[in-house]
Amino acid sequence: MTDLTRDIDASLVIDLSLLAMLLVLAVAIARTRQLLAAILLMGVYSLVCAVWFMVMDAPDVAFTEAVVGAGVSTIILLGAILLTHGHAEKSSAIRLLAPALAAIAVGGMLVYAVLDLPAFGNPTSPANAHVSRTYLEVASNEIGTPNIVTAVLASYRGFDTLGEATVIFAAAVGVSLMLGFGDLSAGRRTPDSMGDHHVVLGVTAKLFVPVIILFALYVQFHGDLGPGGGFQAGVLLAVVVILHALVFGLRETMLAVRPGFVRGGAALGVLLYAGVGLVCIVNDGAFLDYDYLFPPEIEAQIPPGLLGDPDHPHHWGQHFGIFFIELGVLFTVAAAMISIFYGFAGRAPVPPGTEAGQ
Amino acid sequence: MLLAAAIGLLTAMALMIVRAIMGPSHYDRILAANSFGTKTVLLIAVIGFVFGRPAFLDVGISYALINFVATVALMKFFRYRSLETPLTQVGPRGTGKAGRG
Amino acid sequence: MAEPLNLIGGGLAIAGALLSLLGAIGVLRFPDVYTRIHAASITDTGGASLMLLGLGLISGLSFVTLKLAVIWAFIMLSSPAAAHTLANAAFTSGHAPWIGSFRIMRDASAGKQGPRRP
Amino acid sequence: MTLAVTHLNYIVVVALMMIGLFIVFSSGNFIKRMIGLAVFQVSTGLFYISLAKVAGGTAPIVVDVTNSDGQALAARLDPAYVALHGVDGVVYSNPLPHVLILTAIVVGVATLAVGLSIAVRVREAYGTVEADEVAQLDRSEKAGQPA
Repeated sequence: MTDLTRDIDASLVIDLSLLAMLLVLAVAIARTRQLLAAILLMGVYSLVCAVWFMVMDAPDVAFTEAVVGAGVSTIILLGAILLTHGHAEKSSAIRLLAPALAAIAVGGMLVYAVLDLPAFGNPTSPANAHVSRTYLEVASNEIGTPNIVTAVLASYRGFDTLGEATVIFAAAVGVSLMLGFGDLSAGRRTPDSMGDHHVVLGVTAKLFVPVIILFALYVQFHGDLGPGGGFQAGVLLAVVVILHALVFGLRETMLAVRPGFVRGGAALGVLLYAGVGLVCIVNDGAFLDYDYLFPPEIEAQIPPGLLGDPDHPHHWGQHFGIFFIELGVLFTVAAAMISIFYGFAGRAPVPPGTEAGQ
Repeated sequence: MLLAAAIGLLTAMALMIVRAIMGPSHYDRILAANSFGTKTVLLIAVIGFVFGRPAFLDVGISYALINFVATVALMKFFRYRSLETPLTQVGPRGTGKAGRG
Repeated sequence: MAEPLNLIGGGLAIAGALLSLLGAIGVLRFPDVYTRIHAASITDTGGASLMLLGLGLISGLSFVTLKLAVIWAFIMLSSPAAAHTLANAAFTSGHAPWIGSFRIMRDASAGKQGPRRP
Repeated sequence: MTLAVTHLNYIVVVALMMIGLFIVFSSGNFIKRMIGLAVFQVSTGLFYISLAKVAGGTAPIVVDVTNSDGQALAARLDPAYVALHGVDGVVYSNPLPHVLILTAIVVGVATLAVGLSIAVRVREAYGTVEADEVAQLDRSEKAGQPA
């Protein structure tokens, strides 16, 4: 055991203290009945998770968790609370006892099962041995991107990712159908800002909006080389729109980024992704097999020294395939998140006692 | 040395969690969450150096941006009970661009 | 990468962590929202500056230094703005500051001046 | 004792999952249930990533092993392994669970939004988001009484 954990000693301290924080936070979320506090603690929870992902050598996942968990999901939950009620009723004793027993029983069985797993960090465990080992061996030769997570996400498992993008698109459509697209009509009463005028916030937000867009583009196009990619950049772009709406009012934002434009963007992203696959089929390859993205006569015309080292073999099909499908993911994710935000923020709250069914 | 700095930051984060759970007012909680976020950015930077991969600072940059947005959203929620209220006018007062639509 | 530069950088990082720790103790111990905001925002920016400077010394001049500078700029912009907004929102929503044993604000609020107590 | 140390990560993650499950079952409030579901989901992600960690490895982004900085990052591959597979380099953590969880997080927030919008519509129709009160309203409607 000692020689196995020797190498993770430095991170073990950080690992364990983060896990302790997570336990405390989870118990606090379970105990509080104020939903606002629960949402806030949930944001902190996913933040701690993000740091923990960093410690576990997963910077891409940490990136996603930091932008999604702490940013978008907090804001969507706040929007839901606005449209409902901020306080949970006290559960009866039987409602607390039965789930507690069930959770302890399931947890006991899971712990019993987990103890049979290979030790933490074991390089020869089945999860780390077969196909993952192969990806690590062949990815830099076959795909040519240093970030193996991007290579697996976009190329080896491109079909899987197409499914994920479609699910996100479908979820955005569902939210829009249930909550509407946000109301732009002129006669709409906007809530009172109580005469407050936050100059400092306005100036800071004005500085932040272009910088976040620039950073999102960096994350998008640097995703081959470092942590990042379409998912993270898409969420960052959505966060820009959300920041603009928060500070300058939803109406201004919806005039700048129109809901119809957003809906079109979401559909365009999925179409772009699937279209890349279809082009590969047309050029005698399999669906999403980027090696067939360009016919050989076009690939021969690309100068060999275009991307640095002329001796190193470049996989132009793979490069451009990953580029385009990441672009599709960017469009879909950004537009879906913006659409969801418009749905929640633009719906007028129903005052208590005037519900439709009563 | 960097490990010692990381442990110091972790202790500070633990204290912030105590404040975020205790409250008492919602403003205390937002404050604790915001300050926790700043410390997390620093911790991510330090971890990058401890593990020898400082190129992963991108995560810290993105979190420094997100933290601000989340704090504004929470503050706006507690203060105005609305996500769509403008906090500041875009144009000069009274002659804003609101009539454009 | 010179050895003394690493030592100075590590020392600065530890100093920044200590400052953050002090701020956290302040947030935990101070009596009301405004004093806590004061403790948190000053130590956040100060601790971040020290720590990022220390990391910059360790990394030497490279692309990483630029990223550290960007993080520093964002924290220096966003942390004071967030603290200001928070204090503003707390004050306008009626949190009276804690003034020790003088009770000036409470007397004033009896005369319909200043914010009402929550 | 040894088992407790090498499997501590897994055990804590299971505990976190069960807390999420407990929130989902014990609370009658739909929004609180969605928060519990989010806790459960993130904890599942923790479990996957925990499985993907390889002792002595580094993040699966290729490092340059031709210079000393790159070599110091992580353990080198076993010479026997290198001879067998013809690849050289350092040990990386497993990238496959990273891919799965990365997409799962974004899909998770999208489905969270769908669940929350259902809760919003329930509130608009029934005036409450408590499961007990909704069930009671349904029963009284079926019995023909005004709610």
